[in-house]
Amino acid sequence: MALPREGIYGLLAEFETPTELVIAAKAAHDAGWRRLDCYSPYPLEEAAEVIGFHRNRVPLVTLIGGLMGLCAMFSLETWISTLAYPLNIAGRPTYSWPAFIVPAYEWTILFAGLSAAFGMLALNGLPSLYHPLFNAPSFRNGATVDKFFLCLEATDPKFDASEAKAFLEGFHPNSVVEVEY
Amino acid sequence: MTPKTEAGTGAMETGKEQGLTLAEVRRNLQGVKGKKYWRSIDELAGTPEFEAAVLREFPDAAQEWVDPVSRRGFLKLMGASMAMAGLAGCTKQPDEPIYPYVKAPEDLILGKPMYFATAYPFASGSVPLLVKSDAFRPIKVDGNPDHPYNRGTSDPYTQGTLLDLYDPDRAQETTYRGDNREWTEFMMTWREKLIAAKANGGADIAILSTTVASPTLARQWKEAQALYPKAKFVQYDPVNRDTVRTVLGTKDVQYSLTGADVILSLDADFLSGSSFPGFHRLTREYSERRKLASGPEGATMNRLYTVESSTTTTGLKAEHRLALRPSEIPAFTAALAAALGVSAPVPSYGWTDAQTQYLKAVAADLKANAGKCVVIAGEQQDPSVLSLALRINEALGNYGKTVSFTDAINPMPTVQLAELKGLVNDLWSGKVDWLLMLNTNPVYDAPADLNFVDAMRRAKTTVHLGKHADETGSITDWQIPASHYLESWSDARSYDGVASVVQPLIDPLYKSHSAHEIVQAMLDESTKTPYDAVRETWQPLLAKSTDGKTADFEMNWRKALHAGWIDGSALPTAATATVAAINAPAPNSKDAIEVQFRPDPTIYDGRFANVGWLQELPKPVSSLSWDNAALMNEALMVRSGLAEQDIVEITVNGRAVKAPVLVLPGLPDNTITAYLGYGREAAGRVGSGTGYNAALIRTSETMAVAAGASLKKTDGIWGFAVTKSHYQDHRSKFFGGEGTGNNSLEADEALTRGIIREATLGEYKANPGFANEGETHPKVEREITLFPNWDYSTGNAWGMSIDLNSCTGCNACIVSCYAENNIAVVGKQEVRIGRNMQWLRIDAYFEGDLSAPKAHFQPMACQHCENAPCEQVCPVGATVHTPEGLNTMVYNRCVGTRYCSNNCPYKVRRFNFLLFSDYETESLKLMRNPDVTVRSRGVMEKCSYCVQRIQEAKITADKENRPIRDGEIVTACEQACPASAITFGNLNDKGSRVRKLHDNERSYAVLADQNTRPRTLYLAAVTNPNPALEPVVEEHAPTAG
Amino acid sequence: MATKEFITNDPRLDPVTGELRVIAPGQSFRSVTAKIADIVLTPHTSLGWLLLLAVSGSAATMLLVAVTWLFLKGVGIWAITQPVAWGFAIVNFVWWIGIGHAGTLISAILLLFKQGWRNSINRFAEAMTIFAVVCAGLFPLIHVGRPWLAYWLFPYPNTMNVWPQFRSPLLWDVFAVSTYATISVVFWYVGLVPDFGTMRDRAKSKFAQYIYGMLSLGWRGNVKHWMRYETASLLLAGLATPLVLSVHTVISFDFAVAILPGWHTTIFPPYFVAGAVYSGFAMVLSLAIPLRKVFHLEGLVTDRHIDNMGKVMLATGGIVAYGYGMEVFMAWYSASHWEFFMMWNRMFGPMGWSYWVLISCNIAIPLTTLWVRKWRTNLTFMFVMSLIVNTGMWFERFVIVVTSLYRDFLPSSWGTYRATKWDYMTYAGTFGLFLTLFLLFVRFVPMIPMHEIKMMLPSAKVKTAVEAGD
Amino acid sequence: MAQIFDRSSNALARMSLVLTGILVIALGVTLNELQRSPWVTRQGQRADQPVPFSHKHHVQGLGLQCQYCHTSVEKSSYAGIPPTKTCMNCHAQIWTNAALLEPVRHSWATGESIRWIKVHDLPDFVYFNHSVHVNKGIGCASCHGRVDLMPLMYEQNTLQMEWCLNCHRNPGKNLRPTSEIYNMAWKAPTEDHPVWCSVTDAKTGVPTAESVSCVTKDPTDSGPAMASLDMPATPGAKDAAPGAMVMPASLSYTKFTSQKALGDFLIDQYHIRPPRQLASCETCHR
Repeated sequence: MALPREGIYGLLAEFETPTELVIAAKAAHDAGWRRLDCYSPYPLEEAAEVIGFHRNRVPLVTLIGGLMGLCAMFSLETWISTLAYPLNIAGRPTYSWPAFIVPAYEWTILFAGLSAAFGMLALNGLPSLYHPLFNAPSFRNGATVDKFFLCLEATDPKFDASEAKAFLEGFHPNSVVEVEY
Repeated sequence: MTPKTEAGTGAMETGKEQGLTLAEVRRNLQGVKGKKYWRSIDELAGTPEFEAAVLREFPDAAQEWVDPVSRRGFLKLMGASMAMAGLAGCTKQPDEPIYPYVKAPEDLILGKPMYFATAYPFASGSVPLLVKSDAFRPIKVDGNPDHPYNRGTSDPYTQGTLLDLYDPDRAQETTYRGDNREWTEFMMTWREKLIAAKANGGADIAILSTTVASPTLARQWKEAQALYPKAKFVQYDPVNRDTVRTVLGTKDVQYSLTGADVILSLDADFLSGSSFPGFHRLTREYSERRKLASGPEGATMNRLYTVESSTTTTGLKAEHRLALRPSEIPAFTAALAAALGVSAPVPSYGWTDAQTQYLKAVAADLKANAGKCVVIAGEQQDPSVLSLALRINEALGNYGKTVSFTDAINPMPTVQLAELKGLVNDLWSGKVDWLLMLNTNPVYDAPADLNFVDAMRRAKTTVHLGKHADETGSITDWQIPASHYLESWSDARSYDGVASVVQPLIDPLYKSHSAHEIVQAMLDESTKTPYDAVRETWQPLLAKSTDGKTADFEMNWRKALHAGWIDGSALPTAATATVAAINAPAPNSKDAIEVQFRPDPTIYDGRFANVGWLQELPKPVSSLSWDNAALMNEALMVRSGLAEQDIVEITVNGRAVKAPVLVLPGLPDNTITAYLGYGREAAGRVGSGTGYNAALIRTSETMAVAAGASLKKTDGIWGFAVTKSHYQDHRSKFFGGEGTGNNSLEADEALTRGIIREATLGEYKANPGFANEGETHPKVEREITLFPNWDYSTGNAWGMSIDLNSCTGCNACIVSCYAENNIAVVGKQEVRIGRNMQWLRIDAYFEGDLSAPKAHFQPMACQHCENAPCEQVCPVGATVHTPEGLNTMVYNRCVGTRYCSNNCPYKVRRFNFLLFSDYETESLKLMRNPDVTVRSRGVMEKCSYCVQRIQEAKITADKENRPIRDGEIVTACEQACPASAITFGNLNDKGSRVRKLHDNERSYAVLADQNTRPRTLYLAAVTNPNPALEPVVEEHAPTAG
Repeated sequence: MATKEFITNDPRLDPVTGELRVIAPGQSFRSVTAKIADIVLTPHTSLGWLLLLAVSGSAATMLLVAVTWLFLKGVGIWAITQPVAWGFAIVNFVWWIGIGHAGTLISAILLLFKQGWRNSINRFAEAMTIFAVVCAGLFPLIHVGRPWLAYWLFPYPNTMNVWPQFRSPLLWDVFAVSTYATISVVFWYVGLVPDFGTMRDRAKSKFAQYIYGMLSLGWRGNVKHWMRYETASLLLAGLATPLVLSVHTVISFDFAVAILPGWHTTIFPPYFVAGAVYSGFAMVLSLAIPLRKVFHLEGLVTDRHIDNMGKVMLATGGIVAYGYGMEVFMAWYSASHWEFFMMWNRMFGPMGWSYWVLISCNIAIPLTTLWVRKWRTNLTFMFVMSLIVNTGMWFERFVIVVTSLYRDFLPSSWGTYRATKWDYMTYAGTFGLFLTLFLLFVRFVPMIPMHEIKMMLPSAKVKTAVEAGD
Repeated sequence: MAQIFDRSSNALARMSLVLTGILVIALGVTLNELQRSPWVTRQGQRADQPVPFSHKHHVQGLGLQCQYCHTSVEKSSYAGIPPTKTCMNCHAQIWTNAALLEPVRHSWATGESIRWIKVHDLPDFVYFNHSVHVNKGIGCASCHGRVDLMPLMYEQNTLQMEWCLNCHRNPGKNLRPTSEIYNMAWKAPTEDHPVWCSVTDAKTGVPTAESVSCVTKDPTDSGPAMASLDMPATPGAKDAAPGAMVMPASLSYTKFTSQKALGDFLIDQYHIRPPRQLASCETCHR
């Protein structure tokens, strides 16, 4: 096992059901814990809510991306057809905006889509192939399958190993383990 | 040219051959031995058995198997593709060498073409030419604009002779029994023979030649005859003018249509057959009377009646056409003659009412226009027709007005068939020891009953002088390559009797020689060159000036060369001539099937069989390319239990030939038209194995028509290459069209859609604007537009006008376009699936009952639409509009999506589906027009209005700071057209001819309702029917029996 | 009450709604995970899979051969000619793209409509989309005369100073299809990330752990991540919906923008899209039914899915039928000779047969039978039906492309069209390519989204009592 | 149990993402540069010619006129590569046995062409016409560079389409009086080196040069130096064509101190076609 760098990362409690997790998380948050995180095998909105995570910035990123795509393509088309090499195509005006709509439209979607996906990953700080939590065998076995975890992190000013352990055990988790760095 | 070539390197090449010296040309050509390409008859692509097998087993594979293109090497294609990729501009080109001259020729400016006057010697009269030469390589053959006879126009054959010159299959070495020999060796043996023969006056020497067109050759022979009184000189062509000889002896008849208000053609195809004497002038004069330049008021037109046994454009252009079986025509003529007061016996015959009515009307019309009419007789008819026709003309007082006579333009006028028979008898009787055959191919085309091959074998030594080691040349002892007329000196007379000097434009590509040299060898100055011989012939004439005093020969000679004809060489003309009175034979019984033999409209008697352009050229009326067929009307086909593409065995007086069946609308019943010139076995890579050889059933008795044929269906299918949608879709009625149910859907559609617009003279006068009125005649409406119209009002605005009234569908324009624009020949199998590359095509629509149709011919090329549908859909902008209104196709930008072709309503775009252009054959590279890119595989192409000529003119004009003059730019098609139906010019120039024509109320745009705004407009046709003759409506719907 | 009894005798039905169940009862988080993940993680590869791979692989090789020959010889080896300059290549292109559409529709539109039943089929529907687009995208590329210059269709700075021509629908295709491909892949992958996490954690072999670990980007199920993830998925779905509608619209422009009778018609966009979905769902069925049998997924891909897809086909088929009807009606009502002749020729012309094949396969057979739920839930019937509809939809494109071209404006240039062996080889080859990719997919990627299935299990709900709890 | 990935992998993963991005961009830039690079265009490369012919020596040193060798440049699309004869005109007398000239003598003796390597090699589908350019005021040097300073001939410009368009879209900036076409040292007019031009009578139908005459020395000074295109200037004295004398002294000259002004003037005088036409496809492609 890798030597601890800065002591422990946090305390990890494993629960059997989402309900238990949400109860514990809510209590922890009410008790003033701020540096804490919940882990579940599928989206668990309630958990996020109770630890005070309400809205994210993915939509904004997407919007910006989309607008960029729109402007980029439409101005490119206009520049090409009217300035770069204006040609008489079938007697149509050089600035044939109706025809330009389609590619611009497609690029709007392209850019928006890419920003949504990559924005989400970036905001989630992914990829992070290594994470202290993976040191906890229980986490490795259950987090993405059928178990629910609450982690009180050591960086929280309130953090004290023994207190925290006691606090968590108050919710009858399957287990509480220290997670090293 | 055909794409079938040996594998080689596939480097990109644009025909830019600047600075290539003749030495190099020869070097390039070395090792290309004609024989190498020969194939045994079995593996010929076209033989029925092979075709049948292919089609029966794997139809879709047919093209894979037979398509010449697909036989090419694998790597080469890669090479070519990569080369093209190289031209994409993103990879580097290989090093290109420059070979400058060592000593530059004085008069040569590389990049500037030179023009030389010469003439194409042809049996029915030579065609005066002005040939374009680039770096001393002839690259375009056109009529001589200054010559009074053809005024710069030409015809398919003449245009084709260019490719004939560069034909890679030409014989290249003198051979003796297959081994290469030197020409000098031959001359030695020949001289020896002559010396030996001196004693007996050359009794055992016989020369068989094609019709002699050269006065010089005639003179040479005359002198030789003096030395060898007993030697024989025989002329024979399978298509000859024996009728004229029989009727007029040593005279020729000349017609003038300028003053003819009424024209009656008796089986005379003078509008499409370039083989008809005087074709160029007759067509011009005919069309001049149909231009209606003066507008509707007091408009006058000539009127054409055609009585014919085949279906030709002359017949279909006629106001009133009567289809008679070949043997009925003499009798009809006799009846007509009688009606016009010519005393000649009339064979009794049961004419139908319609025929009698027709006869009456024609007779009346001719009488009414006595002296202002002309009766023209066909030369492939019974002599009586010509005899009677001339007598009718005399009776009508046309002599000296529309009909006149000259001495025969061929210097040695003879009845060829008789002479040939004589020669064959001599051969059988062993009289002939040496037989020399000059530019002729009797083994292939002599009448079958003479059995010429065996007769020929009786001669001890046989010599063949020919451009190809053809059927004859491949079995004679000596085969000597003959020089092309662009390679050697000679002379000839055109239809109007004026002589031209045939001057060469290039040194012989191979070790070839001309007939002059062989005959000259019989004389004392045995090695006198043709050049000197020709000069000698004209010495007397040119050495004295017009007023008879002596003049500087050299100066006059140069003048003659420069002008293209020899002043004062015209033959004396006479108003009358003694006409042999020949009586018309009685027609055959109506149920006797008659087979008539005609020169092929594209390859004549087979001498152009290896000219790819002409092979691929769709024949007028039938649109059939690459083959001939047993052409018959549908009734006969159905009665005989046949279907199109079936192979039928035609048996007539004991001889049989297998021929594929094709329906030709308008043929008389029980009549089969067989074109000569096909079924060649040793024509070369292109001509061999196309069609069937009609000469096999053509005997000396039945040169024109053989009666009493019987038809037997044999198994096998022959895939025809008919270049346009086949007109046999009878369901026009089903769709709600006109007629009896025997109409062509295509034609009915063409009329409904206003593609063809026509009126009679009366209707036109009553309503001059008919062409743009009515539901089916939509007109361009410029104000109807979603976006502002593009402004073309400044600078040049190119446009074209095509006069449907003048166009006779003779195809000259198409071949001219081939030569000018380096168009590829794709081969029969590709044509069959519709991939022919002609930029210009002539659409033929058959109106009314297909058994007695009326036809409309419409030259169709890129219309250069101002709102071009093709441009809008090209994703890479490879086809765009220029400020001057051209719809340009930028080949090197084209990626080949073919979307433009789909969106072109006129379907005038052509796509290189495979590598059609020939990049290997050296001789063909010399022929290409250096100003036009040779298109490679995967590229779209189309008519460019000859943009290279436009650019040339623009540069010249710009350098001289002047606007381009009207008529300064002449497109290739316009240049060739004998009827001057095509006019090109600047629409912004108020005074230009094209502008005037566009303003003419008869001008209309095809598919105007599509609002494509074509720059090419058509002048609606106006016909001048005889009110007395209501259109003959007969029910010919086929009935099985 | 009738339904009650019905429920008792029929376990497939949901006791509450009386609807067919989306997921059969008795599934737990772990069982679901095991069921799906183990198909992939099992070390032993079934013989059938290998055999299928061999077959499809060889078909794909045939495609390779055909395309190689094509590049060597030129598009002339196909039947295309004048006037029919577009043939199989474009027909197949449109057809394959159409196939793809159902995938996006299921994953995107049904997601927006919160259609739970989509969850078990959307993953392989999307996979199908991507592979179909791969096959489709191949054709525009190889059908051009000079494929080595195909990159000229993209706007990039070059020494020629020339650019693509943006008025051409073909260029619109370039952007539509490339965007469609990209977005589909991204959407698909984003959906896979959490499942890759699961795979990583369940994988035994170090190698598998490593690969799936990489692909999962270190996903650890943080609820905050999940929130952003959900938003992104919704946004992607929201974007994919207009995209999928636009793609076939743009493709229909290839024809609608041209002036050719039979192409130049405003009804194309809607009925192309409908047709696309129609054939797409047919294809999903052709894949889902065998898959569910082979991998015993009856619990996850239930009759409810088959039934619903049948309904969608019925609806879209109806729209398509309307489209055909309108074409005929307009041909008569417009009183335009062009339209009238085109329609007449399409029905009774030399190639009329193809029109009647299309009518029977797309309208006559399916739209009369799909009304019956009994048949809609009959696997064999639905499987056959899906094949019929796919055939019909292929012929629809054939009719549009070929029978409009071969007899257009000038009667003189009317022609005909006869496909060559190379046409058939290329078409058949794309099936090989498609199947090969699909087989690899089912072997190495969880074909059903586990986290979405889990969300639907009863145990996934957070008990409401909690809210009150202290 | 150890993690699948160790700590460093996070950094690695993110870095590799960034790297990929950078690589893609780098590749694009490289290709873009490559298509214009001398490796593709052969710009500035000295081909390995059979004879190391020095334009510098012959033009600058001996003052040979361009047309002496490139005879057809004014008449034809093709400027013309001199035949061996042209070389021998002088080299029959001088340097008669220089080793360098062996190929020339060999060619002369055997009648085989000297095999030069094309230095200015346009793609075959481009139809360039020398005559119209020199007749309309585009000097040799404008495209071929200072040939008189090139010991070995090389390609000064890329000859790529963008380069052609560069001028066809704005011809003014390269126009010069036709009398200065062959002047290698010609410089665009400036304040201190102005150009004076006069129009005799702008009539059409006469070659471009005839109506305009330009001088580089102030014509009010004695003996204005002029030349006009249609008179072949003799080697060395490019500004002293005999024709200059007969010009009426009473010409009203306009003074030009910038290429812009001169260009506009000449465009007008030489009737240069508008850019829309010059940049149209059919101008170069057929």
